[in-house]
Amino acid sequence: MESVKKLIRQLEFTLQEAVTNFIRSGWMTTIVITTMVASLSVFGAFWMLTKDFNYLADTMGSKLQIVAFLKQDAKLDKVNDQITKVEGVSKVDSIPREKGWKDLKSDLKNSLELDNIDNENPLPDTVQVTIDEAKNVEEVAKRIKAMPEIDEIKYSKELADYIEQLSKLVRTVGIAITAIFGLATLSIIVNTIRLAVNSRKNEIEIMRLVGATNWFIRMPFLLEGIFFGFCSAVCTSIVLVAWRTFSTEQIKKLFPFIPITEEPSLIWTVITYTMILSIIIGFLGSALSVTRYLSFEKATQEE
Amino acid sequence: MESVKKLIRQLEFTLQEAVTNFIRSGWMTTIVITTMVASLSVFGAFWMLTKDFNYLADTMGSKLQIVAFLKQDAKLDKVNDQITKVEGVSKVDSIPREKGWKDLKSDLKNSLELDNIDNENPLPDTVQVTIDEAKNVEEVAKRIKAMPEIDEIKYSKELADYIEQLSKLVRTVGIAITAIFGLATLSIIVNTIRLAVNSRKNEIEIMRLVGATNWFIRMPFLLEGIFFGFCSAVCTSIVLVAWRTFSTEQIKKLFPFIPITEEPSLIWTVITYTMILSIIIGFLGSALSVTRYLSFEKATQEE
Amino acid sequence: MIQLQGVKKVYSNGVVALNNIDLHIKKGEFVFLVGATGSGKSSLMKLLYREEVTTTGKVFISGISVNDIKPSKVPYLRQKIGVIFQDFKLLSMRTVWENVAFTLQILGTNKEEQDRRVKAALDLTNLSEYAYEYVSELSGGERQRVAIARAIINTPPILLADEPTGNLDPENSWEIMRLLTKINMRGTTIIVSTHNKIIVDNMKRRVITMEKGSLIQDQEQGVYSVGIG
Amino acid sequence: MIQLQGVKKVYSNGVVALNNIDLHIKKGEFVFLVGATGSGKSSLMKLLYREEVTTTGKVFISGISVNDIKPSKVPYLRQKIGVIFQDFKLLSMRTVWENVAFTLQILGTNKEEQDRRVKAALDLTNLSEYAYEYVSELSGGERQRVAIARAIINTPPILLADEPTGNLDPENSWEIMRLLTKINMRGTTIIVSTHNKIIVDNMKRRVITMEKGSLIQDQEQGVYSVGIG
Ligand SMILES: Nc1ncnc2c1ncn2[C@@H]1O[C@H](COP(=O)(O)OP(=O)(O)OP(=O)(O)O)[C@@H](O)[C@H]1O
Ligand SMILES: Nc1ncnc2c1ncn2[C@@H]1O[C@H](COP(=O)(O)OP(=O)(O)OP(=O)(O)O)[C@@H](O)[C@H]1O
Ligand SMILES: [Mg+2]
Ligand SMILES: [Mg+2]
Repeated sequence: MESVKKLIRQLEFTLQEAVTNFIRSGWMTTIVITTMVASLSVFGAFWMLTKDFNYLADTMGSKLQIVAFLKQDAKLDKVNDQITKVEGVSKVDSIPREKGWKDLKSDLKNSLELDNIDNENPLPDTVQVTIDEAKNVEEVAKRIKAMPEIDEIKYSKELADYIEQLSKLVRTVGIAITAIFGLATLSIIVNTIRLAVNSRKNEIEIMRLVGATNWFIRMPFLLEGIFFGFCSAVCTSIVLVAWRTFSTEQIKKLFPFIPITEEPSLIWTVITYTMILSIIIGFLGSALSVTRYLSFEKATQEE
Repeated sequence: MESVKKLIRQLEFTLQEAVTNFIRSGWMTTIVITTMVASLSVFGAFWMLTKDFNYLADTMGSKLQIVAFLKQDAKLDKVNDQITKVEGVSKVDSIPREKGWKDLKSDLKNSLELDNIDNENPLPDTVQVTIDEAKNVEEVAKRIKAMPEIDEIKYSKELADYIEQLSKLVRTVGIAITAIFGLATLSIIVNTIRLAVNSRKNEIEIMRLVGATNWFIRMPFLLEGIFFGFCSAVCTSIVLVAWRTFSTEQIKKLFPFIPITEEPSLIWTVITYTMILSIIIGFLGSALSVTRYLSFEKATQEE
Repeated sequence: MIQLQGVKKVYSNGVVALNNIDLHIKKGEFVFLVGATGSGKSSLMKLLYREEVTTTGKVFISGISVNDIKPSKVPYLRQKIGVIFQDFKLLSMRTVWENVAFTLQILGTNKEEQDRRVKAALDLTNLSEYAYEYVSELSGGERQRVAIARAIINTPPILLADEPTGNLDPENSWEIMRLLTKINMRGTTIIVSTHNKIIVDNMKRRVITMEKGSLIQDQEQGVYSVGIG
Repeated sequence: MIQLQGVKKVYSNGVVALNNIDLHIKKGEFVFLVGATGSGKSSLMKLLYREEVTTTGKVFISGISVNDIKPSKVPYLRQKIGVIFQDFKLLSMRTVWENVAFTLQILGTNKEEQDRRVKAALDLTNLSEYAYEYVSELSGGERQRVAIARAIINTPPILLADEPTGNLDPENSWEIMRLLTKINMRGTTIIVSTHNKIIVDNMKRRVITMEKGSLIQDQEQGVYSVGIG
């Protein structure tokens, strides 16, 4: 019972210590948090950017269309329904042969001096199939082609490949750079915390000399690290939301043609992960840094 | 004469001091340089990436074409020459009406049951004009249309607008983020140096107490700052070149369709600026940090 | 209580700080450790609270070999030894009260007990009026008294005082000596290293004299005789 | 040489460290400054080398008002005052030699001169054998002697010694006193703050006694009488 009370008292002290340190070493705290916010914001911003570019590349896929020509006796409606069910298809437009012919004629008339092909409609019924993502084009094409009602299909394989590669590239580069940025962020934050802890090495040495156990010394630093992480995460979230809101608005205003991911979940995902990451880094950074000064045989040798 | 000698001796000492500090505070040096390299690399990598995306967006412009239909009596070759001279035009393909008709027929035959329009060629001579950048399309179109030999032109204004906006977006976002990243990098590095200098505040105080002038104290820190900047710049350059070489190779291998800026000047530009930036930041960071401890009235108050 | 057997301490730079020291100090003794500067007094004390370990030889405290204590158990040894460090080793960014209370906080003493004992310790060292001042704002002698207060506050079984009166005026020095005597009478084993001849000569306690790392004299009720013998 | 006129020093926490001090010390004098701990000895010295400035009153050195020196000129004042700090203020990551040579490097003294003088200073303070050791590896008394060596090396016109023998054995203390006397005879004005009754009583020099920030006694060829008067 007494030992539990003792523990509680020590914990109480720990908490108090952490808060005191946090406040007393004001500019140090400011620096650590600024650094964390700066690097986490860059990281988060880049992450969102990657997502945006992915989205952008993906939507370019939606410009991809397959044109399918029906056999003469096929039912347009039925085919339309069938194709709609194919996976990867996002939209199907039926173009009855009459409409096709009319369109073609008016199209040609616009630019060509062409009056003499007014006679017979040579076109079959047609469906225009819009694909959701570039990488699905080939598969969808194959499935449509395989339908008995379809005579022939047409699509730009080259464009499909190009767009697919672009979107793959964006994704790969995104992941690679996000990972590298992540590592850089990690190392920067850990370094900063290490320097901040270093400035208290004297204090740590004294605590050890008067009989504080390693855990007793470590705890306030760990709590402080968590505080660091939490505060940074909050600030970073604010920065990211602000940045996102602002940039989305600006893009919408300046570049009405550019599609943007509208789902609000993205920002929340990024913020959640940033929050978790931030706290873990703050915690681990402090833990590692303070441990450096707690190894017994070392402490007496280095200054 | 004697005072010049004195100055030289002091400078000698300064240099020696800087080197000594640099070596003695080994892990501190390591941390500062690691941080600088990490943040500068992120910055440099992002910079190059921006350039790449700009280039990518620009090359998409080259997919833009204007089709111009000639008046019946116009000379195809002459028109071709004229259009080639128009600014913003990167390629001109002449398509004589015979070839156009043949192409169209074979094209149509492929998919349509169409045998009865074999009779008369309704097409005019045509030139296909490839544009260098999306933003030039409209201007070029206007110039071509104005030519007396040209009857009609055709191009996708919508696509042109889309690509132009995309490339503008990439550029704007690039500049914005590069600037923000730059600020973040700056603040991170300055913070780190500040923490590193802080760990020597005791030393600075003692120097002041025994009569060292501010410049005498400051000089070794400044030199050290320049060293920091230089070493970081060199490491960052290595990282960037390695990253660039590797990523270019990988992209070429994995995504043969994706165009990459091949000009080697890009990496050198980035490295040069990084180098200059790094040294300036190292220098200023140290200068500002040490000055913090040199203001007379303050030093006695804070600990 | 404290026993040194054939202790030799060579620092990493080759300096032989202690050489073949055999020493036995019984529980409840009051011992002066004297000797010229650099004769090894602080080094000997550092061995006891294990800031340093012997190069050869053994150090026992209450029968336990200090060298063989696991690193993680060292804090518990130190909690039983109050040390007045020669260079004070105070937390300069904290108040006097916080510095003194620190040892109790480590032990998890309850708040009332803490307050009571800190107050008492500050009273004993004439520091009551400085309780809420930062250590960085104190004079040399005041700092030394804070170091003393911190060392005695949890009435440890062993008290090591390394030059505890170097920055004190005679009156304060005597007061501290009276204080140490009182603590000693309650059973604490005390080792005081000092250069203060007047105090050593007047206290009439056991005096251990060191010279260049060797123990050259060990007198009951001795006198300060450095550089004479 | 040194003159204080109606000096009052109140620290930011409200402590009145010095109160209405008038003092005149002539060039070449050797003065002991005594008083209980916290009586204001160090504070008085800090005013002279301008680590602190007076709250009211003026301090003159060689006729120049110390308070009115521009911050950028303070280093030149300090170059003319050798100070033995109560807490040494040594660069602990540097060797003894580097610490002592530092004051000369500031002045841009040439290499041979530097070596010659550092060697002489280390000889005088019995530190020759420690020249290349790091200060962090020295005993308390050795550190104190490094602080003394650094302060005397460029034979400054004024030498302030704040408790210079607190960590020294009597023999070393006397040696330092002899050294200070010798330096004083070459014309240096010396102020020594100390708690060492034996030394003060035997040196028969001017003794200034302080109590709670006030100057209560100023005797030619005086004795140590703190807590008695
Ligand atoms: N950490 C260290 N590394 C190397 N040498 C050391 C170290 N600490 C002390 N020494 C050397 O060991 C010798 C004994 O030092 P110690 O501190 O024990 O002396 P001391 O008797 O306490 O002297 P003082 O009265 O001056 O405090 C000295 O010569 C000193 O230079
Ligand atoms: N920086 C400071 N801030 C606030 N108060 C201070 C500061 N320095 C000293 N004091 C207070 O001023 C008074 C005089 O201090 P001072 O250091 O001058 O005493 P001293 O005579 O040197 O004592 P000692 O013999 O103990 O060194 C003390 O009560 C001290 O607490
Ligand atoms: Mg000692
Ligand atoms: Mg003092």
